[in-house]
Amino acid sequence: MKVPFKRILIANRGEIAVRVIRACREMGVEACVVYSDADRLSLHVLMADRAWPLGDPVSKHSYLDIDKILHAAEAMGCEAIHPGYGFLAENPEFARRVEEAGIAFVGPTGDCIAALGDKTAARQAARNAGVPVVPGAMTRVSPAEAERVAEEIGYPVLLKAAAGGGGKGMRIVRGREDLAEAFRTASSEAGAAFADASIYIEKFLENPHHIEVQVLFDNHGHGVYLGERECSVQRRYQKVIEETPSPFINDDVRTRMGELAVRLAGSVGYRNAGTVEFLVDADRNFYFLETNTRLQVEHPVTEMVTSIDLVKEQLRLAAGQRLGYGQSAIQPRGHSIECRIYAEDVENGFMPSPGRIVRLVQPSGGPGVRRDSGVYEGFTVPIYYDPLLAKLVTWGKDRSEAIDRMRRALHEYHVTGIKTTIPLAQMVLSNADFLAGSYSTSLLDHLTVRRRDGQHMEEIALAALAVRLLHERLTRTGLTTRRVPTMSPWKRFYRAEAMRKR
Amino acid sequence: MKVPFKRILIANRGEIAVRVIRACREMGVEACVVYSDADRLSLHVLMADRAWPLGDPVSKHSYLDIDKILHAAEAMGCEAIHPGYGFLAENPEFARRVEEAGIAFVGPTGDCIAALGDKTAARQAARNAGVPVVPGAMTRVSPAEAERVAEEIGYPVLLKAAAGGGGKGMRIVRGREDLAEAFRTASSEAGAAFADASIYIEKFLENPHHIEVQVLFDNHGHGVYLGERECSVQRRYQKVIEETPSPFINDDVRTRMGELAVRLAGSVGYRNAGTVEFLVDADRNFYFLETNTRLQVEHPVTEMVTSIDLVKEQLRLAAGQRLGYGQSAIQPRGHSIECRIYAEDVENGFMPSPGRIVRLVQPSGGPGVRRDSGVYEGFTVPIYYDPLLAKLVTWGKDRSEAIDRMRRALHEYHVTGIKTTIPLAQMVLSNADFLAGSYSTSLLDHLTVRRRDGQHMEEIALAALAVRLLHERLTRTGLTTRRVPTMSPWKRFYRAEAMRKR
Amino acid sequence: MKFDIQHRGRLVHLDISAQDSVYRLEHGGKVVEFHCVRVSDDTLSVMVGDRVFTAYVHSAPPGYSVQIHDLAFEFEVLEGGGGIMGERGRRGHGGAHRLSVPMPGKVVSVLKKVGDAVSVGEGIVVVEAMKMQNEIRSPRAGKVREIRVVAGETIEGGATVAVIE
Amino acid sequence: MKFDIQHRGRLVHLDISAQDSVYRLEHGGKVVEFHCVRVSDDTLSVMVGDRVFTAYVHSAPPGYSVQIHDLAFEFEVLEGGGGIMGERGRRGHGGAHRLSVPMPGKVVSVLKKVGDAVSVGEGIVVVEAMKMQNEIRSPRAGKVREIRVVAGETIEGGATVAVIE
Repeated sequence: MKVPFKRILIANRGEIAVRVIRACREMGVEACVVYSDADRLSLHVLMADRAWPLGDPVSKHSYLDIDKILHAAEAMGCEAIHPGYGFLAENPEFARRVEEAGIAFVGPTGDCIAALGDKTAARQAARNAGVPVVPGAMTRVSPAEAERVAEEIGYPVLLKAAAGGGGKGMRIVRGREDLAEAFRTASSEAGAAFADASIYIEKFLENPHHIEVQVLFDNHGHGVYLGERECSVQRRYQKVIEETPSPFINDDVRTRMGELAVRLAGSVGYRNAGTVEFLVDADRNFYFLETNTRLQVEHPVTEMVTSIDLVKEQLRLAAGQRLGYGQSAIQPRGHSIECRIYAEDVENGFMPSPGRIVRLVQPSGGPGVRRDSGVYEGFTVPIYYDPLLAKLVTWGKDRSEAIDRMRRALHEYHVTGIKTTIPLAQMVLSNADFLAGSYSTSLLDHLTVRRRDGQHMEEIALAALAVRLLHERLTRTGLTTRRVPTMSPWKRFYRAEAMRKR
Repeated sequence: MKVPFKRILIANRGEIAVRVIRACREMGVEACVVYSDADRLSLHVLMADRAWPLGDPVSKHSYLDIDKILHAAEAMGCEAIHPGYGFLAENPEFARRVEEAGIAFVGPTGDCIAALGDKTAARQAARNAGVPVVPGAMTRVSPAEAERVAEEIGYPVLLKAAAGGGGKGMRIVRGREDLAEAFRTASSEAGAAFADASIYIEKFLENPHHIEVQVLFDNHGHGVYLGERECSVQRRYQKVIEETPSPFINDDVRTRMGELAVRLAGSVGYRNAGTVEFLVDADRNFYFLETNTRLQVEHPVTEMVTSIDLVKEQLRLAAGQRLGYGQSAIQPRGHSIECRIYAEDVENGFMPSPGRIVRLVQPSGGPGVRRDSGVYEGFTVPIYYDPLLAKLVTWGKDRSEAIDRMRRALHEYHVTGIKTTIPLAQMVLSNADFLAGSYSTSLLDHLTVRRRDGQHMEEIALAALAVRLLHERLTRTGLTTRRVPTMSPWKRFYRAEAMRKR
Repeated sequence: MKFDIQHRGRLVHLDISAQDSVYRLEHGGKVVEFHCVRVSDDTLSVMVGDRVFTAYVHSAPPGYSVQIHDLAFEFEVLEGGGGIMGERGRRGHGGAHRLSVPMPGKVVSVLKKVGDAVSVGEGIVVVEAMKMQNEIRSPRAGKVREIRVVAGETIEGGATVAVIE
Repeated sequence: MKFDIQHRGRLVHLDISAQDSVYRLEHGGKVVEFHCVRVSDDTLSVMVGDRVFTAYVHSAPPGYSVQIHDLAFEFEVLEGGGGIMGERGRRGHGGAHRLSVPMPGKVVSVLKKVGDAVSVGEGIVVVEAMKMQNEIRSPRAGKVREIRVVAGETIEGGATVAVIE
């Protein structure tokens, strides 16, 4: 494969920065990163070829500071910038200024991001392309307008940050009495998260499916879709588990969604990788939700079944290379599932859990298991950024094998020092509705997660605790705990026989 | 998938035992293992559901002791025994006694192992099935007979352990003067390794390719082949790197090899997974070499391209289930490469390097990377067993992507405390002949490996060393090395500017 | 050697003895003999009969957290263990309860002031960490005796933000 | 602070000073300023300008081994460093050379006896480890002064098997 760039900047951090670094290594591209004072020891810095300091850990003054990022790119002599997801990935001004600086932006043009990144404009574009949309206001609304529109389309309604994503600045409102307060909190959250407090309102569909289509376009107008991703396992609008193909839709819906997604993207001159998100109701009617004009967190499941490395394609296309294949070349194979592992305390209201990772035993191999992690044992997860630590992805020749492998991989996963959402993933992977493939975005609504605490295991836990306490006591009292030898034969025999008698 | 057994015994250790444990987890089968006193802390024990002690670390008195293994299987209530590779995997008596004990043996019948495991009988079977064989004696030979046969077929000749494999007890002899001594050493090595000193002689082909075909048979006579594996990257007859498909043979040869392999296996009533090895000369003529009546070390590359989990298939078939698909269902996709990582010192004549693994940074993810490891950080690699630590496997949509990913993964691989063959793998992965796909078993013959020692990097190494020495000195002299803060802004700026001026 | 453990409010008396790496544990009348070796600082391999368990024992003041497979157990050590200080530390003076934050973060706002009455589950302060705003709620009804943080302040995990009496 | 290092027979003088985590190293007239922080006990992250390197510094008596990417460097520390004892230790008394095994294993056979003359590369003992028999060869010509092992004996890595003079 022809090297697209000599050197690029990855304007991000965490697992996605690591993911892009790996793609660079495979292509012979030098990987440069930026880092805040809180990230000097982050994995993306340790793995990069070059790194540039941004100072202040607060995103606004580091990863969201366009001037600092551009300065870093120029100082290191980067020919392109990959924005990852989040931060400046969907900021039209950033894309424009990158291109103005004569640097290739790995993503669509600023104008295209503006057109699709703004949900209102995006809905208009979708309509024009013949994609069904959810009823709602097509503009940023004031509290007063919101109330009017709500009456018009009827409650329940959904308030969303116009600039948003990831559930921040979102509120469901089931009646007029709650609207004002919901609007206030949503707007302030939006302002904090996206430096844009404007709010947008639409009809709220009960228990819809959240299904998205991956598209890939070159700079010459050629595009394909790479199948869908079922993203309905969510809590607070935050995706937790994704899979492809969706167990809910059939090939007919699949094809129509894909073709409409490509038509929509083509109609706005889209380029590079993008995602069109749909809400799908119980009757499999789908409505345009929004477009993500960048790489998705959950892109690996698509890579697993299509055999296409989306990040390498992104770089290749950003260099102006042609797609080089058509829709018929996309032949998904098997099934893939992703579990997002967040630093959150599932037993304590999903309270964030930053801090030092004391012990990290990550699923370490075997067939069909992929890990995209941004952390390592001994690393201190900073308080400033998203709680996503890693993504665990499995592949199977069918859905049940992908599930078997995910359960096996989760069984091998151990983290101490901070709390993670591994227990949530384990619970979903043994949830009857999930196993049956019949679930919607309401799956987690009434789910309270707690680490299972098997009575039969309590004795083992007590045994381990007692050994630990014994050795600590011995150490404290100055008695040395000599390294314990392996069992003497008679004890082994005793054990063996004792056990046989059970 | 229907659970084939409630509980099985894995009569092995190291990475292959871990591999089988993972398959058991995915199928809901309880995984029981055995362990010698040297393996109490081995990964296969830590990951198992149940474990049974075998005592004496010496293989002859533990992993090769049929009575102890059977006792363990019965004591733990196992319904089947998976032998892995090596140890008792190809011992006909073991297979027979397992079946006599009413336990399913995951592999062919003892008679079949006897017929194929003995190279002499195997050659006869191959002939009968119409598979071309290398000229040589069809029987175990005495030194005198060896000399006679050598005259007959002409030097160079190859001496091999009749019970052997893995290069142990093998010698090339180029002239009569060397025959006696070579026979003596080969025979004693064979005796030590396989408890069978008998030797077998054949014509030695110069620089052949070593290519093998994977077959899978159920207990009802139905079988398929799962493509070939190119295993020509060897040193001292020990495979180092394998790949599939072979860059050397074409589809015509591929198909003929596969069909002959299936015919041979079928003709001897083969069942379960097996491998037929061929030597292929420069003109792509292939000769039967031997049959391995068990899972191969390098089975993962076949799994990567065929999407078939060979170990799960082994268990399913051992339970008497039908194959359930025909040859047309086997559609390999993409390319896969495996690097074996041994505990050997490549700069010191591949001297074994057991001991404690101080730091272990294993390639930790991204697309197309699979790891099958039997060790972990802090583990002490025992002196008693094979030096294979782990297998690093990559998949790519084509050979060049598989190579790119292997290079990337090797770049992420770091082991301190013991020496490994990672530098050898890195060297092969940048060897022009290997990259061109034009190599034979002679590739490594004239290769002297040493860690590259880039002058440009020496300064960095000195810098790291100096910091380490400084802090050790400070510690020794009682001065505390306070945790170092991140750089102050002016320094960061200084650094930035200083760097730009280069 | 004897230890008193609290698990889910239940008191458990442990009596453990060792010979080489074989241990004998008495707890609540029951006895279990097992083989145990150290995998790493906080990881133990426990064998009972032929069953194998890997236990991750992590100090989580005022006690310990033990993870086995996908199960987690939280134990408090009432005497002899290392957790005792933490245990004392958490109990305020008299009937007072110290409200602490489970994680480090930045105080966004303080919702109550000294003297305010609070009911169970009522928010006292809002702490932001990882872009999420989290209300720290009172586990009991009472009166705010102290507020120990101010808005804008960055605090460590485990820090006391208020005292409820 | 000053250190003398030997690398591939070359002597290198190091002079290092630190301010916070910025270090200044002088070696052979050259000067390099770099940023360095500790990732773990034996892992350092080094930045020179904007270039990032992860260095694994592993104590390998009589010196240190430093791994960076796929490169490995072996250094001997001549004074001040931790390796000095090992260094002295290896040098036998007088012109004698202690022949040691790089890895633990079992002595299969002893090929020479005290007083035998040996040439460069000649085998002295055969040690089996991991199913492979390895001849431990003399790096120099000379005479066997001592044989310190017997066949059948299990030995540690680094153990001296013979002294050649």
